[in-house]
Amino acid sequence: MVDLWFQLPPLVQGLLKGLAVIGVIFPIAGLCSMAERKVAAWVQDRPGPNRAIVPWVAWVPLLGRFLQRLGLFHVLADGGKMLFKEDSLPGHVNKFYFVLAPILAMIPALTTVTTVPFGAYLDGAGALVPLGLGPLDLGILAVFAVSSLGVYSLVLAGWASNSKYPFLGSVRASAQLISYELSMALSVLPVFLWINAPGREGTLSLARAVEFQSGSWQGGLTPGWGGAWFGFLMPLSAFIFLVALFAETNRTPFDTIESESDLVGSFHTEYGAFKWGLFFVAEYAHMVVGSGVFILLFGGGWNPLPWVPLADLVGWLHHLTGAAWAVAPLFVGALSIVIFLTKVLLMIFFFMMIRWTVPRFRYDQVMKLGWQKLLPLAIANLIFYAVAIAWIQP
Amino acid sequence: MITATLDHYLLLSAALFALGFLGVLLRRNALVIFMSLELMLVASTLALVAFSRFNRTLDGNVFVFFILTVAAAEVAVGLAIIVALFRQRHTLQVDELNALKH
Amino acid sequence: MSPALFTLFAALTLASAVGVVANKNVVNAAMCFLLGLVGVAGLFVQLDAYLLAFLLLLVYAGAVVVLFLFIVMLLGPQGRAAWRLTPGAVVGGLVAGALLLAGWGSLLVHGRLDPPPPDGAPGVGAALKPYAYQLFTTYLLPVQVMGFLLLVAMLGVIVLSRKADGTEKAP
Amino acid sequence: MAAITVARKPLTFAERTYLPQILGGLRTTLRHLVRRKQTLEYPEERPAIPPGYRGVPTLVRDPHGREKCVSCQLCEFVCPPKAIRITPGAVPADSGRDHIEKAPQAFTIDMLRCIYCGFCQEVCPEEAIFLQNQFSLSGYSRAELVHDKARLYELGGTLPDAHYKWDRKLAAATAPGRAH
Repeated sequence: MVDLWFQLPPLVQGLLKGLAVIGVIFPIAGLCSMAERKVAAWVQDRPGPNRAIVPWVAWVPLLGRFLQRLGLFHVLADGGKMLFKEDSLPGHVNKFYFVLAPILAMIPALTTVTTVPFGAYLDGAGALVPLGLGPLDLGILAVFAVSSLGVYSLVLAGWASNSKYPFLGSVRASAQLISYELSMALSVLPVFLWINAPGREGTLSLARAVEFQSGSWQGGLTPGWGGAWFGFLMPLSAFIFLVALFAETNRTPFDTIESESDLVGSFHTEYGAFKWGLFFVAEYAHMVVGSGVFILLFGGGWNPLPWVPLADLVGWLHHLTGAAWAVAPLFVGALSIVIFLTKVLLMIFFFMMIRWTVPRFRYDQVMKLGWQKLLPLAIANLIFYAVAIAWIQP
Repeated sequence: MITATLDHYLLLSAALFALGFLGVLLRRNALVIFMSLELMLVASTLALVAFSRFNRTLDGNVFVFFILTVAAAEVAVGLAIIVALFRQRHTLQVDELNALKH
Repeated sequence: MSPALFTLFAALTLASAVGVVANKNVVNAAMCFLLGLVGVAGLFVQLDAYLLAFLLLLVYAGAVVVLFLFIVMLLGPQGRAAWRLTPGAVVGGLVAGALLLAGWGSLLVHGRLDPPPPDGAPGVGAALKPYAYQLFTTYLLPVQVMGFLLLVAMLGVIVLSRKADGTEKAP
Repeated sequence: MAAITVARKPLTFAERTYLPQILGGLRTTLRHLVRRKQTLEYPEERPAIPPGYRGVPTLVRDPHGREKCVSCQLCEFVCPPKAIRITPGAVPADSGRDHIEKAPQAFTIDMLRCIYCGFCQEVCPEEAIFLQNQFSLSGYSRAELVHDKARLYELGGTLPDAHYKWDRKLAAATAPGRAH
């Protein structure tokens, strides 16, 4: 089967891989919306949605009932509803941009996936090879470049809606997203300073950041620390990145852009049906990708635990079972993807918990926090690590 | 189908520059004029990258870094000026900004 | 360097440049500018300048055009005549057009229209190290000047965006 | 009244970073995540109706299954939203209850107007109308939600009481040697 895969032409391979990744991202984004409702309910001592049933599936003795209580079929019901609702187009909007905006929301959200590695497999020599759609050497730069295009959907949606709340929301969006991008980029730099220590080929690749955290690092700076996650080495960087991520993905404490209490949902006030659904899915896709980047940079990527890299885990499995499948590329690849996705889902759970824990900042507080607190902190952090890395480098 | 050569890139860059220039000359809205200016800058970066690629040096590419930096600074200052101007005069039409004339 | 891709991106860039200059609506112009930037980024990729392509997207598409849109929304659209056809502008335009045509003509006549496309130069492309070496050796002074320029620009913007009486803080 | 200005305590550094507060908040929300749920799953689980609950107004019969309402129309008069309409009629002569002057020929309560205030129950001299514990009322048409007499008795049923006021009146009226 593996041989068959490698015999396919590269274009077909790329197409299949892309479809597979989109086929994973989309359901995850959909399920996240469900998880959001469930987590919200649980935090508020409610059971949450648990009624929708698909015939036959739900009649499976125990599992069906469990899935129903989990509210899984509500995803289908929601999706179906969004598809078949009347897709209204208000009369006072700029039609072209009004329709374009939700599409523009999806494009960067799905395109960033190509730049994020999401797993690794063992090649013949026993080395871990990262799995990803685009083996881009410019990893993090590409992520920032493409995801920075996401702001257009919000701005255009607000502008094209031609009414007050969306308009205010889009003004806020354009300012807030630019502001936090700065801190985000600055907080990431120490990581790449670290892995680009002298004697290495320069890289901005996310897979290389994971490689360091896998402990398979050769030469360069601090070889003995391999296996440590950057989240432990650079807690401040991780913290700044996390806060900026909340602001960039437009999540509570920083969801002033669509704050329903003062802006009635802001940029999607005038939207309904599937166009609204696209915004919704794009927001979750952004969250998935953003969490993925955070995990890759600061959370050890596809390594199960700090100081326990994937290669060790596979080695132990092989040692324990003695079976050949434990080192088969397919198994290791699947294992790494499962570990990575589990971490990403944990991150998303964290996003949701924060949503029900922290009240929303006022807009001026958001701007003040971004420019007067986070940005100087990020710069100080960068300088500190630049000096520290120059100091400890052999 | 043509093979893209240095000349093609230069022609394209010149055309872009000319379009930007046209915009600066002919438009009345300060924002559009500013965008046309940026278009001219981008045209010059395209020429630089093309030269750099076809001469197998890196200097052109490095220059583009500087152009990008200057452009970013220029946009920030320029837009701030436009906003300040709008606050004073409540217009963005450049031919209405003629206080020195009268 | 695929010719088809070059044609595609060149056409996209030119068409959207025309869009920037000819559009009455400022938002349309800004979106055309964005599209043109995507085209230029594509051309950069054709020229093996991957890093610059992404930097262009990051700086221009991610920040500059958003700033334009922000200002457009802040100040509100202006429904007046879009063109300024003063005699000076027309003459200037004609002269510039003539110069451009002359330049094109000389390129077409004297230019080597079909030199062999060289293969990728070492160090050009996604590799970061050559850029870094250039920036911090040959071009160290310009880098410092750029840093200073950015600082001055920042201060300038802060001063400019204060209201005259100094009550409002910088955004 | 003079306003008292209370100086707000300055925040400590830890408070200004928000972090301890966020962690404390997370502890609270995480605790709630695993707490027992407070919600009733309604159609299957019914809430316990407390005594004295004022649900849908209904007409009740006495323990012998006889109509209690004497069509005095007090409820109709007292009803704030004018939801009650009563058409009084005579009690049939051979029913054995013809000493009661009137009985409702028609009795409708428009549930689209009723505000569940309970004045009708309070004012009724015969204890014939009660707001009982039905709380879920729905229908497919407006006409369906105008309860007529049959529906009101169906909802109300029979309530225990031991007054038998009209039996005693009859007994008193027919008792030998007792005149009014």
